[in-house]
Amino acid sequence: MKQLELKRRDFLKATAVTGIGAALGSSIAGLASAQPTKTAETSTIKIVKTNCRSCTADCGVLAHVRDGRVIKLEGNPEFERSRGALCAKGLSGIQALYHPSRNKYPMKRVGARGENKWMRVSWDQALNEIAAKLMEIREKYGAEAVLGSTGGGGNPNFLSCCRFSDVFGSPNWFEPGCAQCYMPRQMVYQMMYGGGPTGNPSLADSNCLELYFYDEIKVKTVVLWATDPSYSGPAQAGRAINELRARGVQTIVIDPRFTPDAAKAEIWLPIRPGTDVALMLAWIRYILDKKLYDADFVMKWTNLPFLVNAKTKMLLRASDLKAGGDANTFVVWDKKTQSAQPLAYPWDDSLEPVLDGAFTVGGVECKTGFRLLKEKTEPFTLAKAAEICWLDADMIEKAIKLYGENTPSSICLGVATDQNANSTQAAMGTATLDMLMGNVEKPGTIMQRYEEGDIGNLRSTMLKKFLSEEQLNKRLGGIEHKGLLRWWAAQPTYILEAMTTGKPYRLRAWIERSGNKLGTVANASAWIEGMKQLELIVQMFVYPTSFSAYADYLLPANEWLETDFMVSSYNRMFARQAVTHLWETMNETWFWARLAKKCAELGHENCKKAFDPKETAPELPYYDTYEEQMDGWSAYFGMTWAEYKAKMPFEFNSMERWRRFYVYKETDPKTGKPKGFGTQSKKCEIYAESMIILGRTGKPWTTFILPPASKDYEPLPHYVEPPEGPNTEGIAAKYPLVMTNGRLPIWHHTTLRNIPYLREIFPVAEIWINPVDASASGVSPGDWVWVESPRGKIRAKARVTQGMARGVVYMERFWNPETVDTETHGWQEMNVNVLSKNSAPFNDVCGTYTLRGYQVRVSKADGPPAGVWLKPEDFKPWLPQPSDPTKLVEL
Amino acid sequence: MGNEWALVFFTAFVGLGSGTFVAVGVSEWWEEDAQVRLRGGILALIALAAGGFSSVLHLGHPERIFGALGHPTSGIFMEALMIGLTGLCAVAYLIALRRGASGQVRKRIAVIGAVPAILLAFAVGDTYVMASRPAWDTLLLPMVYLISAALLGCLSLGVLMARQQKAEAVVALKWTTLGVLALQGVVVIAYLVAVAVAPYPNATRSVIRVLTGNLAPLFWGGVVLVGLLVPSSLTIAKRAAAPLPVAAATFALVCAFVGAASFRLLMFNLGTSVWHFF
Amino acid sequence: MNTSPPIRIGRLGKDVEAKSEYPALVANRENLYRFLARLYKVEVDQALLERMMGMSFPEDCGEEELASGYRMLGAYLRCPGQDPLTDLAVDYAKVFLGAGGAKNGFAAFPYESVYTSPERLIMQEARDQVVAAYRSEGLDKVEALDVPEDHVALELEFMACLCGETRAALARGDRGAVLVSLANQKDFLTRHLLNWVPAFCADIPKCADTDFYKAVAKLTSGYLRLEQAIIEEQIDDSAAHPDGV
Amino acid sequence: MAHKTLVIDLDRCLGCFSCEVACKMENGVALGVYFNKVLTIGPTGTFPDVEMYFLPTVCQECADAPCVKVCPTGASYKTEDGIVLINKDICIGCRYCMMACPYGARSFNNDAKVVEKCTLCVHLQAIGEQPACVKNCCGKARLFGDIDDPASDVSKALKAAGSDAVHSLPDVGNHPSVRYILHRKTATWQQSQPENTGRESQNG
Repeated sequence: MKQLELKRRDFLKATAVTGIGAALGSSIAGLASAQPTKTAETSTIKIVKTNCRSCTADCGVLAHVRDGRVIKLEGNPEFERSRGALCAKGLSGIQALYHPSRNKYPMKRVGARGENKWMRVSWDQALNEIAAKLMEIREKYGAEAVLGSTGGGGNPNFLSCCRFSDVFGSPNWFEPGCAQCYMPRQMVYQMMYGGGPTGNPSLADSNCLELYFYDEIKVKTVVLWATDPSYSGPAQAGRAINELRARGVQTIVIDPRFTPDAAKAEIWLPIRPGTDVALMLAWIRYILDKKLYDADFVMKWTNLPFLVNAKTKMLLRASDLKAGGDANTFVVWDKKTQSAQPLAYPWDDSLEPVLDGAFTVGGVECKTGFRLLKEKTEPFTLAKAAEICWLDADMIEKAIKLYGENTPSSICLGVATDQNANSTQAAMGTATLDMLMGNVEKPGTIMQRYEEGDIGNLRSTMLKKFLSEEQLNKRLGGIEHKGLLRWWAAQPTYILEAMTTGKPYRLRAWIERSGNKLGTVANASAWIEGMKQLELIVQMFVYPTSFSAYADYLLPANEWLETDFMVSSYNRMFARQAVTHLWETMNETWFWARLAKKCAELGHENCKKAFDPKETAPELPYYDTYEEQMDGWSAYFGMTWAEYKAKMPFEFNSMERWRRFYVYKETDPKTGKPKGFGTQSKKCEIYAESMIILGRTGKPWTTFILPPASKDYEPLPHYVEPPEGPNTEGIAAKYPLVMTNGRLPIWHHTTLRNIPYLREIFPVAEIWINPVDASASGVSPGDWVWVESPRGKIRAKARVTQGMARGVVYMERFWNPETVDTETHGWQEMNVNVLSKNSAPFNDVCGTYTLRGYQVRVSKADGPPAGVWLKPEDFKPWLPQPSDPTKLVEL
Repeated sequence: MGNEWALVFFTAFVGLGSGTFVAVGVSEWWEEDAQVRLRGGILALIALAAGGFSSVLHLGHPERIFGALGHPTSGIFMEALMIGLTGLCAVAYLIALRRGASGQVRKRIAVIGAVPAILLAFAVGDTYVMASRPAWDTLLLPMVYLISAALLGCLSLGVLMARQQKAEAVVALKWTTLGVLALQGVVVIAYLVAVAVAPYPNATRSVIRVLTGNLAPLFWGGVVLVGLLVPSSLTIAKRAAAPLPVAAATFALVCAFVGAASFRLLMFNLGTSVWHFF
Repeated sequence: MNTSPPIRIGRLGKDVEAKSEYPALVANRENLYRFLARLYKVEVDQALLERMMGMSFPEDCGEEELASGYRMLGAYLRCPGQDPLTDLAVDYAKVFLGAGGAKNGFAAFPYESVYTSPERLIMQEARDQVVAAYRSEGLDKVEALDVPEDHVALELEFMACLCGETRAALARGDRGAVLVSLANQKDFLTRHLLNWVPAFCADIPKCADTDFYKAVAKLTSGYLRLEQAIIEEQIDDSAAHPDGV
Repeated sequence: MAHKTLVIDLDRCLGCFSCEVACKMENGVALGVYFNKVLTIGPTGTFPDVEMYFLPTVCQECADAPCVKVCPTGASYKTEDGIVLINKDICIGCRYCMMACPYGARSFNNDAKVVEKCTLCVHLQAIGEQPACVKNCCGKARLFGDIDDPASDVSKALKAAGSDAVHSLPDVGNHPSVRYILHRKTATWQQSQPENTGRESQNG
C-alpha cells in the first residue's frame, strides 16, 4: 500500500485544507450530549399495541420496538377481528417502513415534468407555494378548478380529501374506488335497510361482523357473492369464514375465479363477469315462485305489500287516498274490504293486505311492490340465467335451494359487482334476496345494527355545509349520477373529460394523495393527456410511484408505523400508535389540515372557519396540531389522547348494548311503537322508491335540492348486459375473452410492489386462463402474452389453469416500481387498467365505469417487457451486494 | 440438482486417478518399461490431487473439513480416506520405482494399492445412492463409476503405452479396453432401466428425458458417442497388435473423460428429490 | 485517474516534530470529518459555496484517491456553472435521497444499515450499534435531526467528536486518554465507516451528475483509507514513544 | 421421547402466504430462498369440476432424518425434542444433506456458505413462544407441538381429523413427522409431486 509509506508530515499535509474552518461556520451539529434516560433505554424491547394500515382492515399488531427501531411485527391476539393473525401485507410493514427509497422530504420539481429532477424544499415552502397556487387558481377560475383525489392502499382516512375540498370550495374530488368499490353496496343497503355502518354486506370492509361470532354458529349458509375473503382479508374475514366452515356452515361462492373460498365451498358458480344481476333476478324469481321466502316478514316488515302507482312508480300514501291523509302512511289493498286502505305503522290487524296484486285505485292503476318485483324477474328463468351467466341451470337451482332452505342464511357481496355498470342493481339484488328470506337482524345474519354511536364520525367527516349550492351544482358528473352524493364525490370520467377538453370547465390543479393513480384508474393512458393540461400536480405518498413522474411536488407521507389514529373492533377502541418517525414524513391525513391552514393564512374565509368548532358543528373542526386533533377526538370518550392510548383497549359500549338482535322490534320510547328500520317507511324497502327521489332531487344525501338526472333511477333491480361484452357486435369477434380482476393476498390496491419478500412470491403480472382458451389463443403455460383491449396493450405471464371459467381471463393490478425512471414510468408494462373501460354507459345511479367484464384478446408475446424484474434474484439492484454485516460492537 | 461441476470433476478425476493407478499396476504383469510406470504413477497422483482439489472447491467451508474426522461413518469420510490411501500407495509405488525396487515389491504395492483405488472409484458413486433421489437409488450407479474408472485407466495406459511395441501387451490392453467399453455400455443401459422403474416417477427423472428430451444431446452425444463409440472405434481402428499413435490414444482418453463427465452431468440432472419444494 | 506518485519522505526526527505536529494533525482531521459530515448532512447553501470557493486543497497529497478528489472538487469550485446551488440540490436529492424514484429506486443511500443488512433496509443492526457507540461516548443524535443515526454524516461527525477528545486529552497531557480515544477511533473506523463507506462511495458516481459529489465520494473514501494509516501510525507512535505526547 | 413438529390443517389453509413472509421476516431468509413455501396444488380436474388446496411446505422433521445421517461433521443434528437443526459453525457446506433430503427442504446460504433450513423458530421456543408461521397464520391452520404426547394440541387435532384425513409426504425410510390434515370434502390429497404450483422457481 502506497499510503503506508506516508508519514506524519505527509498526513499533516494531506489533511491541511486552507479555509476549512470558515467553511464549517454555522453548520448544524448532528450529535449532542445524550440524555441519561435515553442511554438507559438502549436495548430494552418495548412491545407496543398498535394497528396495521397496510390495507383498510386495521388488524391488531404487536410492534416490538428497541430503542426507536421496529424490529418485529406480529398479530395482536387481543384484537377481536384478527385474533393474532397478521397477513403478508401487515408483516411487510417493517420492510415498507425502512425501505430506503421512501419519499423523505418535500421535493419540488426542477426541469421538465417527467425528467425526474427534484430539489428538497422545506415543508413550509412546499405548502406555501402550493397554497398560493391554489388561491390564485381559485381567484382566476373558481375553486372547482382544483381537483383533489385520494384512495390507494391502506388509505389512512377516507374523507380527509373530501373535507378539504368542501372547505376549499371545490366539489371535485374523487377516488378510484368509490362508485367502483364499496359505495354502491353501502349506499343501497343504507337506502333499503338503513342499518348504518354495520349494516352492509362488504366483508372486506370489516362489515358482516355477525359472522365473526362463529362460536355461536347461528348462520347455516353463507353466500360469498363476488367476494374472496381468503384473498382480500385473510386475517379477518378470511379467517372468520374459515372458522364458520370448520363449524359446518355451508358456503356458496359466485366468482369466475376458483378462489380458495371457491375450493372450500359446497357450490361454486363460475359466473361470467358483469352478469351477476341476471343471476340474482333468477334467484329472486325462483324464491318467489317456490314460495321459499319468509312470508310473514315480507308482509309485515317490507314494503312489498304497499301499492305503487304504476305510472309514476311512486308509492301510494294515505294522503293520496284522501286529503289530509298522512304522507308517511302507505297504502295496501285490503282483501276483506276489497279496497285500498292506509296501513298504520307498524301493522293493522284489522286489515288483510294482499301481497301480490294489481288494482285500480281511484282510477289509477296500482300494483303491489311484490307484483312489480315478480314482473321484473319474470323473464329470468333458471335456463335464461344459465344462458346469460354461462352457468349450469341445475347448479343454480342447487345453490338457490341451499341458500333458501338451509337458513338462516346471508349473502356477503363483494367488490366485483361494484366494478361494472350494474353496480347498484347488484346490491339491490342481494338486499332484496336477504330481505325476502327474512335474513335481517336475526342472530347470525349479516344485516345488523350494532350500536356504534358516533365513533365512526370522529375519525372522518365531510364538511358538507361548507360547500355552496353553486359549487355543488358544478360537481363533475354529480347531477347525472347522484348516488355519488353518498360519498360527496365527483365521477372520474367526467373529471378526465374536463381535464382534457375543458368541458364544462377546465381543471387547473390536482392534489393527489395516494399510491399509483395510473394503476387504479380505468383506461390509464387517457389520463396522461389530461394531466399535461394542468398547471399544478402534487402527489403525497410514502414512496415514488408512476404518478410521481408527472408531478410538480412530491410530499413524503408517513408509513402506518409512524401514525396515530383511532381504531375500533367490536365494542372496543384500539389505537394505531406512532412507534417511530423518519425524515420529514408527514401524516397523510394531517397534510390536508396543514394545506387548509395555509389557505386560511392567505385569506380563504372558509378555511379559516374550518378551524373554529362553532362553525363546523356538529362536525369536528380542523386543529392546529396533530396532537390537538387527537386530543379533540379522544374528548368524545372524556380523555386525552395520551390517556386513551394508556387505557386502550377499552369498551365504548357494553357488548349487550352494542350487539343486539331484532332492533326493529324494540320499542321506540318516543313513539311507543317498534323502532323499525332506518328507512322512510321504517320497513325494509325492497321497492326502493327512494332511488327515484334520489335521482330527481339528490335526497337523502344532498344539502341542496339538485336538478333531476336525465332519467329516473329504477326502484327495483334490473339487469343491463355489459356494454362491451361477448355479445357486443364488432367487439366480441376481435376480443373474445372477458377480463375480470380480483385481489391477491399479498397486495392491497397498488401498494407494496417494492417489497422484495412480496414481489418474489408474484414477481410479475399473471393472466389466468382456462386451458381451452389458452390453446385457442396459441398460449402455453408460462408463456409471456400480449393482452389487448380496444384501449391498449400490455404483457403478462400466462397461468393456464382449470380454475378459470371458460371465456374469462383474470388479472390482478400490477405496476413495476423498477421501471419508474424509464419511459414507461412503470405503469405501461403490465398494468391491467391500461385495458379497462372508462367510457359510458355508466351505472345510472352512481356513474360506475367498467373495471371488470370488458373484452380482451390474448396472444403469445416474444418475452417480458424490457427492464422488468422476473425472478427473486432480480431484486438485487434493490439489495446490491451488502458488505459483511457489521459485527457487534463490544463496549 | 443443477450441473454440479465441482463434483463432476471431483468424481471424474478420481476415476481417472484410481483407474490409472490400477492399470499401471496391472501393467507390471505385462512387463512394461519403467517410463510407462513412472509416468502412469505420476498421472494417477495428479488426477487424484485434481479430484481432491475439485472436491474442496465444492465446499462452502473447506477450512472446517477436519470436523469430518470425528464422523468416520459418513460417505465423505470414506472418500477422503480412500483418496488418501490410494495416494499413499501411488507415492509408495513411485518411491519403489525410483529406488529400483524389485518387480515383486512393486507388484505387491500395486495389489495393495488396488484395493483402496477400486473402493474409491466405487465409493465416489456410492455416496449418491440415496432414497431421497429415486434416480440415484441403485447400486448400478456406483458400478458405472467403477467401470468408468477402469475405462479411463485402460485408455490412459493406452496413451502411456503408445510408443510401446510389445505386441502381447498391446493386444492385451486393447482387448481389455474393448471389454471394459462393452461392460460400460451394458451398465449404462442397465442404469437407465433402473431409472425407468424407480419409484416416484417424475418427468424430471424420466428415461424419456434422457432418450428424447432435453438431456438427449448429453446422453447420445456425450455419454454414447463421445464416451463410448469414439473410444471404441479408435481402439479397433488399427490391427490388434499395433499400438495407437499418441494423438489418437490421447484423443480416446479425452473422449472417455468427456463421456465420464457427461454421465455425471446426466446423473445430476436426473437427481431430483422425491418431492422438491423449493 | 489523474494521479501523481506519492511523495516519499523519510521519517524525520520524530521527537522534534511530534510536539508541534501532533495536535495540528488531530485538528486537521477533526475539521475534515466535520467538513465531510456537513456535505452529506444537507445540500450546499450559498454561504457554504462561497466559503468553499475560498478554500484551497492540498491537491498533491500522496493519497491518490484523496488527491484526485481534492483536484476534482477544486476544479468544480473554480468553474461551478450557471446555477450551482440548484444543480447541487438536484444531485443531492437524486444521489442521497432517491427522489422521485430516480434511477428506478437505486441510489447511494447514506445509511450503514442499507449497506450491511441483507435486506438492504435502513434502521437495522448497524444503526443500533452506532447508537450504542454514540451513547458510550455520552452522545446522541439531536432531536431536530430526523435521519437514522447511522447516516454517514453522523458517523463522520462522531469521528470528529472523537478527534476532539484526543485534542483535549493532548492539551491536558493525558496520554492514557489519548490512547483510549485513538483506540475508539480505530474501532469505529474499522467496524463501521470502512465496512460500508467504500461501497457507498462507489455507488455515488453511478447516480451523481455533478463532479462535486463525485469528488466528495473520492474525497471520502480516500480520506478514510488515509485515516486508517494515520490512526494506526498514531497508536504505534504513542505506544512506542511514551513521552511523545 | 418428545417429537415436536407441525400439524397443518389444509382444510383451513387460505393460501395467503402469511406464514411464508412471517418466516422470512423472523429468520431473515434471503431472496429466492425459503424455509417455508406455500404451493398451490391444483386446480385438478376439468373446469368446472375442480379441486384445489394449498400445501405449505417445510422441513418435515423426520424421525429418521437422512440429512443427519449423511452429515460428515455432525453439523446436522437432532435435538431432544426431535427437531432437526444445523450447527452453522461446523457446517462445511458440502451440501450432502441437501441431496439426502427427499423434499429439497434445505437450502444453501450463499453468503454464509452453509446449509440452512426451517428451525421451527427454536429461538422463539426458547422464550416459550410458538414459531412465527404458527403465530401469524391467518387461517389458524398451523399447530405446533409434541406429536408423541397424546394430550398435545397437535395430537388432539390429528385424532379429531380421523386417520383418513391425515396425510404426510412420501416416506422413503425417513419417516417425516409433519402431518397434513385434508378432508376429502375440501380436496383429494395428491400422491405425486404436483407440476404447477403457482411458484416459478419450484421444481428447479
